[in-house]
Amino acid sequence: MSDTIAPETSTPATKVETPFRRFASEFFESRIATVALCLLGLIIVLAVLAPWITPQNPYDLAQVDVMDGRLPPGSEAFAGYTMWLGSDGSGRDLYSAILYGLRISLSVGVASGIIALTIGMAIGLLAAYAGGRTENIIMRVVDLQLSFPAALVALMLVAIMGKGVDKIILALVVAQWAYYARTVRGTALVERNKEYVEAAQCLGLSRLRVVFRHILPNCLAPLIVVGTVQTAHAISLEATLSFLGVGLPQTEPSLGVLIANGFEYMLSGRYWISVFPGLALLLTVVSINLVGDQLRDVLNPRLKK
Amino acid sequence: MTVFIIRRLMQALLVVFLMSVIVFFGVNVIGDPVHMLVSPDADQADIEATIRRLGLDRPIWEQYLLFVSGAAQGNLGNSFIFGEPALKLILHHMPATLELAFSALFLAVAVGVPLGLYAGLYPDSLLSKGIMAGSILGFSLPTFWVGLMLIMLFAVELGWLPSTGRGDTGHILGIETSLATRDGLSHVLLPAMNLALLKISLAIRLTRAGVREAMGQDYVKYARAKGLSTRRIVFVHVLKNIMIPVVTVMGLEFGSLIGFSVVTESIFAWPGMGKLLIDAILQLDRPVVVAYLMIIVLFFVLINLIVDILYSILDPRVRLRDQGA
Amino acid sequence: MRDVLQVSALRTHFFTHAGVVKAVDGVDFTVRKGEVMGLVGESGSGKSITGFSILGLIDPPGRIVDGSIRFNGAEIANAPEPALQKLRGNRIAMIFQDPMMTLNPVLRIDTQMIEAIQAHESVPRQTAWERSRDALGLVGIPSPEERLRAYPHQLSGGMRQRVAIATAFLNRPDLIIADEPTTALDVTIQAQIIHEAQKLTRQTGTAMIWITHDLAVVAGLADHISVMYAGRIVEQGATDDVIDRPLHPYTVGLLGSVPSANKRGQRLYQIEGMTPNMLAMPKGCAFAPRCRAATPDCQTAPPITEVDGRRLRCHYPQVQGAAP
Amino acid sequence: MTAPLLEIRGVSKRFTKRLDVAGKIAQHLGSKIREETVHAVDAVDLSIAPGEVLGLVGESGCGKSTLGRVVAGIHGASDGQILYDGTDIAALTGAEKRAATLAIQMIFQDPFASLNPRMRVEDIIGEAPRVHGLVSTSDTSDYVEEVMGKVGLDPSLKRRYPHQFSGGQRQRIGIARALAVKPKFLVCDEAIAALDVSIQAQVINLFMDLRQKLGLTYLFISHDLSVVEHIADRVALMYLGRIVESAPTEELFAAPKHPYTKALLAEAPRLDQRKRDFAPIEGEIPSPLDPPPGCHFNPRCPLAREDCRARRPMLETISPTRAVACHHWTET
Amino acid sequence: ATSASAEKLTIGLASEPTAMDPHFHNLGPNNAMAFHIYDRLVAQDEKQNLTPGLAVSWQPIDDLTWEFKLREGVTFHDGSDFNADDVLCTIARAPDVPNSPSSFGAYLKGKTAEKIDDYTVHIKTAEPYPLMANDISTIPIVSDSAGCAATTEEFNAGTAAVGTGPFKFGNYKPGESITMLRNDAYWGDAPAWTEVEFRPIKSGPSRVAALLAGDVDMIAGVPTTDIATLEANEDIQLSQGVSNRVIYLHLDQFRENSPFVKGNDGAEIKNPLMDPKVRTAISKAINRDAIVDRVMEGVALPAGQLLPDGFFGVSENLQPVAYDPEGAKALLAEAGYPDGFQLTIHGPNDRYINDAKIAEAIGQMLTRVGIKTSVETMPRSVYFGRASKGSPEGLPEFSFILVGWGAGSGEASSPLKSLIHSYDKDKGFGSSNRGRHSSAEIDAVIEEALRTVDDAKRQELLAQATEMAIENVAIIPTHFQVNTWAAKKGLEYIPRTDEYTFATGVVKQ
Ligand SMILES: Nc1ncnc2c1ncn2[C@@H]1O[C@H](COP(=O)(O)OP(=O)(O)OP(=O)(O)O)[C@@H](O)[C@H]1O
Ligand SMILES: Nc1ncnc2c1ncn2[C@@H]1O[C@H](COP(=O)(O)OP(=O)(O)OP(=O)(O)O)[C@@H](O)[C@H]1O
Ligand SMILES: [Mg+2]
Ligand SMILES: [Mg+2]
Repeated sequence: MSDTIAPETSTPATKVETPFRRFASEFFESRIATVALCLLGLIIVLAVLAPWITPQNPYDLAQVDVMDGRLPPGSEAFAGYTMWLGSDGSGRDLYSAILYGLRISLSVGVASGIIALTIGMAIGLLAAYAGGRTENIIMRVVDLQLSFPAALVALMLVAIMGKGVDKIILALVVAQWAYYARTVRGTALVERNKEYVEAAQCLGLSRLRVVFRHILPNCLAPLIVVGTVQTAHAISLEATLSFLGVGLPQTEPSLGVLIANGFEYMLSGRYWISVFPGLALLLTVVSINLVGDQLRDVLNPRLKK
Repeated sequence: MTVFIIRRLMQALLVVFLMSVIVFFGVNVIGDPVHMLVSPDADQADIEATIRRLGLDRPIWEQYLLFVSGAAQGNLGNSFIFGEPALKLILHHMPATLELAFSALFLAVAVGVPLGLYAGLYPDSLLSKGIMAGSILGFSLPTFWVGLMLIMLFAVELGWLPSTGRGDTGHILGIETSLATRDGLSHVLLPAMNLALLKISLAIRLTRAGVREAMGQDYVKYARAKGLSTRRIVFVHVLKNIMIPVVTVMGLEFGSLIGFSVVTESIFAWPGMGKLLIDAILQLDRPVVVAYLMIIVLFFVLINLIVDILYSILDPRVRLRDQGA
Repeated sequence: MRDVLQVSALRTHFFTHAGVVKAVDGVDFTVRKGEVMGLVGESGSGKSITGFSILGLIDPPGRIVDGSIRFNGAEIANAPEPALQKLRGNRIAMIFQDPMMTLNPVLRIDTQMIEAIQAHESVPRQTAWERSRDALGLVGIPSPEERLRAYPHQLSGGMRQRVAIATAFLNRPDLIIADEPTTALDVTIQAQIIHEAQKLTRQTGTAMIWITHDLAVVAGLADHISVMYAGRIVEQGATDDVIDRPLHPYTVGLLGSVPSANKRGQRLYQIEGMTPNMLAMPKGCAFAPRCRAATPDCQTAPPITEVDGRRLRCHYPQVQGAAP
Repeated sequence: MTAPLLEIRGVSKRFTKRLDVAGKIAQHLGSKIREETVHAVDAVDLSIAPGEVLGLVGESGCGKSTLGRVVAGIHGASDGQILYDGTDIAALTGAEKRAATLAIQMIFQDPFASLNPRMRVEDIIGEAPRVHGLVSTSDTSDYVEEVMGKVGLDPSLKRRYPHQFSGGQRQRIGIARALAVKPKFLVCDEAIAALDVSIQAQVINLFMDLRQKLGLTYLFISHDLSVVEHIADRVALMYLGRIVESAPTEELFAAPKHPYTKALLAEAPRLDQRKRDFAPIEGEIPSPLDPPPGCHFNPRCPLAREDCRARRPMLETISPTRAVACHHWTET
Repeated sequence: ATSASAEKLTIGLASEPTAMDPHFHNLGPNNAMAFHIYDRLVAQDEKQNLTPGLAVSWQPIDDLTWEFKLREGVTFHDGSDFNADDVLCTIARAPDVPNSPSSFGAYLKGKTAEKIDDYTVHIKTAEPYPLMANDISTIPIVSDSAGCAATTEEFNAGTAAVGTGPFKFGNYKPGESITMLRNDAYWGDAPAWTEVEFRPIKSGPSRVAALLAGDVDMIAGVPTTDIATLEANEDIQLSQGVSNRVIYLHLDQFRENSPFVKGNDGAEIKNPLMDPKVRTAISKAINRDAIVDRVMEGVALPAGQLLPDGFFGVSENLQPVAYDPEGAKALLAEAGYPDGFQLTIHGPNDRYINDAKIAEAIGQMLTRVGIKTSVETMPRSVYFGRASKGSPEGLPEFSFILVGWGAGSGEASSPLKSLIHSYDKDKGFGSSNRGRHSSAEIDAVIEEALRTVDDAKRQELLAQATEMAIENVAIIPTHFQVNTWAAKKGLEYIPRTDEYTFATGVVKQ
């Protein structure tokens, strides 16, 4: 037979082009996104390394001294180190506080993002997979949730549950899972009707296998995009809640709490107390958003040639 | 269409019910309003009298049943703090919030759509890149921070606009609004701008994405092949298509404008529902919180309905009864 | 008869990140008044780009880099946009492949037809509307008044394509470029569309370029056929000549691979390999890697040769009738 | 005649869009809303002998794909039975059921959508045989290479992803995927429609080779008469969910009986017809939501009379090999 | 955007009144607002000294009866005359306004009023009661004809808001503004302003910005953070005055095992706060000057007792406890805690000036002497309920809390009675004694003071009780709040110890 059907000629591949490689090379086509990714990486590294690269543990009250309060950038603390970014009203070294705050903000954003993504994905897949009445009910709930602004939902929840990192994560999860559910369900519906799913059915593969091995991987792209954007959202939302006084506790400040604390100093000329944490928040959120934007462009099949 | 309205109404009922349960019991968990309310001089007997007066001595489920039976007659209870019917309080504060939200929405569309249109038509120009960078900033800057900056700049430094408050009101179509007077308008501008910032970014991105997609569509090429001018193509063929997502998304975002007005209202001392809500939450004024959420739910249902109808008007392909939602 | 369109040495290239895509790379043909020219080729061979080049509708990163397009004697390649705008839809009309995508979904049919008239003539709306209605009548649409009020999605694919044809004929153009107008349609509907188009060209004497990948369609419709491969026309001639006595090995192969030209149940003639990557075109004759008759000579680009009114780009024209 | 390998008995497939609670309430309130039912396949009988190629032809939306999917087990039938090797597939369970499922495979139209973009070719082809234990995990790789060889794909490309292949190659991957579970019966749904003319020929040849080599039986769905004419032994014509005529290929093309068949044959463009005048039949295929009463073809039929509007013509056997569903097929 | 008329005054308030009904919700902002429209029989000057209001004189005529002589010739805003009937109906209305979340009942309990003639009223109690005039000074008098039978809503609408005060009701837009017009027929000194508008601007920076932008003429509650800059601003005039509010710490003194006190290993330990040595150590560990200087930006006074100097009943012998970390450590060691223990300080974050920051600073200071302190602050909505009865048994939940107390009556019996006296539900004593300090001797002195009508004697008793309480470290006072008002150039506010903002207190320079 092979004499009648000549194998298709092929250009010998120097390296196998995996979807990941292809994706990476497309991603790095944009210079600004590359810079944003590097910046984000740097921010994450700084946050992770915070305990080792800061002069002060701002959560240890023994290391914080009100006598150091409100010092401008470059002042020397009682303990002897220099506060390059100044200190806040309670005597926290802002450089240390920002890095520790980043840890909290990022972990709040990422944790809520991951949990919401997991829950939303499971629910969205279930809806798309089950169809019929189950899908209907699930999607009604999702609609409901979406018709309520996330800020309001989170605000109510935190007000009810009280302060704390765990509570705020829970509130953000409740406020956000529906976005993921809708996204997954939307793409899963599209994927479900694609012929490769029918082919899998035809081949007698189990439904679970079809959903998890075939449909799910194809839903990940939009999920990741929504995930990055929502993570950035979560970080700003946490800041906003803290500003409204229902966010995280004063003594273990996230970036949002730092900004909110510094807010009252805005008119007094002590700009550094909220401007530096504000810049840190801005850089973080902007870089996440830029990365998310590029992900969207790269992962969105509609923009592909 | 009928089905559609029925569906929405059923949805509303369900949400209102669920919301009332969650909030009613939730607020109860937060804390005890009595200790916030009584004057510090009050002795134990006074405190107990207050508890009885507010009906808080009954079991919570009984309070809920009382609330439900009251609600069925349009009485959502009296505010603990203000002593007036919660519903009345909210309705009283609603126009201020609505005018703020509408102004913000208007700004978002009036500023965002043209910018997005430009950025979509000339994606490679420097200005477009600037617009897109600005829109990222708009997404990322915390509202409260921007709010104070606006006050600092426009009210304190430049002295062009008033810093806080609502200003004089006038009447448009019998509704009292500050949009009717010059003074009122000058007051509304800063907070509206603050509130609109995020939505402007959203409008820019939606519009740009829409334009970019539409410009690649066959129907645009076909319109060019018919010899139409670029103006007509952009302003009739493209704009009409991108208005579909813009109007629907912006319509739905109206809800979040109202939700987010909490922040703006507290910074600009804007006498709206958002401020009322946050105060009510902070002071455990349960009837107001519950009533606020009821009203908001109804509002959202209404907005959704309007958006859906608008959608079906803008997009002839959509007929309401076909829709799943 | 008068030449409506003369295209010579047309080159349209796309300057992409990955490299230059020579989508159209030296195309010559002539269309005379009242004549139908079939432009045949496989997907990606540059048919549509040729059509768009004539209308000046090539978007960046593409542009016409060389060659001339003379329409009614005037040069229009790279003509200024206002001049082209006057021609488009007026003297040269175009019909697109997918009727589902070409009509703007949010505008009513009447809007889309009337604007096509008013873009070129200042006539009152009413007159334009009447002309649109009459045009719809001409392409066999029942109750045209009603259809004018409809939105595109309310019409079937066949109906939409008729609307497109009616729109194309609105301004009595000299030339219509029909880019695979029936590919997306069913056999019976395809027949209807071809019928309407054929009828109208005959009535009006409009010249037409009918782009298709289906030789059988143009066999029954066109006066002349140009076969395109990888951005070039490889063979050109009167329909009967090209189909009955193909000279270029590619044309021969194409015809051989059409089932209806073969005996039932027999293996079809098969052109091995696939169409070349436009970014990495083989040197010389683009078809050489797939051609059974290819020799090292084919490393050089074959010149255009003219044999009895037929034009050909091949070093080794096939002997008439014989299968390669 | 040999016993059919596959028999379709009175198979119908309806798609119903149900009303939700709100819809029902509205209906009670007097709204004109109602459940919508598409009769995609309407009481179809067909049988296919082992080794036979049955061509199924019809216009867009007439239900070809739906029938193909029912046969391939992707959709359940609303009514009727599919008998494989004489037994009703629906009645089977366990290993027998699986065997029957694997024996019938489908080749899809869209070479892009029918391959999972996130799987390597070796997984696409090898997954099912491995999961079903047709080959051991360690042998899968060799097996995949073997199957790839069968369909003319270079086995060294097995670690690639679908997007790295051309349309023709992808279609071969799809065919290899089906062949990997050693099917007896292939449903080819417009399997070549999306391909270029020159590639079409390659794939048609591949189908014919496979048939010879593996003794496969095909249900070959296409809207392209010339392809069906070339490859099929027998042709069934479908119109709006119903079979209107079936006959051995030569007989059908030589002497079509049903007015619809005649129209189709007349209108199909052919290479040997030059400068012809196209004279089409009027009208378009009606919406399956709201099919015309009686004979579905009656609004477009030149022979239509009163009875065509009143009664559905049943598929009647007019010769040992032919059947037609028309009240007036005798009048030409 | 100041108004055209210089006679109009716009004031930015930090907190908003919740009603125009003077008897609805006994709450600072409400009272402040009410006193513009309504007069009291007895007024308080800016130092909370009692001065004649609608009563020209008051005195006890026997152990159980006080006689009030009313001012004649006073008319209400609606033109009706003021007389004893108005007083009687007010006293009947004030404790019992429907839906009122906190009534004036506490001030009127056990008092019966009697009309002697149109301008004489007797108020009787069952026991001798020296604070009669203080209590009566909290009650705004409404009109018999217009106000007594009216609902809160009618007051809010303005129809019932009829008083004898210096201003007439103008307009009430909740959340937005309250406008008042000058009462030209006022019996006392006519106010300088023809019109006053109050605007609630809760956010501190926004309030300051409004002043800087010229949208308001004066603001109350200047955030401490902005005082320095405003001081440097030539266009702004600041006024500061110490208030009657003491910020203090309550320590759990009634539980063997206090929930938020732990050993260094996190295990339960016997409550060290019961030990006066430990309490003294804590007091010594607190650097009051640092709090005043760093946290309060200098705008507060270190506190050594319950009210600042100059108030009735304060002790002249008490000074703020000096900062002495070494002494604190020594005391802790002496008490058996050489390595300290673990403690959580709880406090509100939206109630007092810089409350959360103070809690944090105290946490830092205690940690430095070995008491490893964690800080937990929360909105007052959550805080006060838990602090009062948040434990499972309905007792105060926390072990160590930061609270404040403003003496509404302007003298020392107020904090002594509520904070120091043993918790006694039946007698209504110790209602805010969340540490449940209990000492029979102090109780006896306080109760005696409350029965003593003779001012000199009473003052002595109150001072004595205060000294005993401080000696016992019943509570640990940290500082007295100092309130700051800021006005545009040319205006000045006369600061008040009761923290109220009165338009009548704004004077042109
Ligand atoms: N915007 C573009 N950028 C880069 N390459 C392009 C662009 N547009 C078209 N091409 C390339 O030009 C070549 C010719 O395209 P064209 O659309 O003319 O093909 P066609 O013959 O019409 O094919 P089909 O039958 O699929 O319509 C293709 O290889 C295509 O990849
Ligand atoms: N899952 C489904 N739900 C509802 N209706 C369906 C579904 N699948 C098919 N239909 C309807 O059934 C009818 C027949 O569809 P089918 O896909 O079988 O047609 P076809 O002959 O294959 O057409 P084509 O040539 O366009 O592929 C169509 O009207 C279609 O709209
Ligand atoms: Mg094309
Ligand atoms: Mg199909």
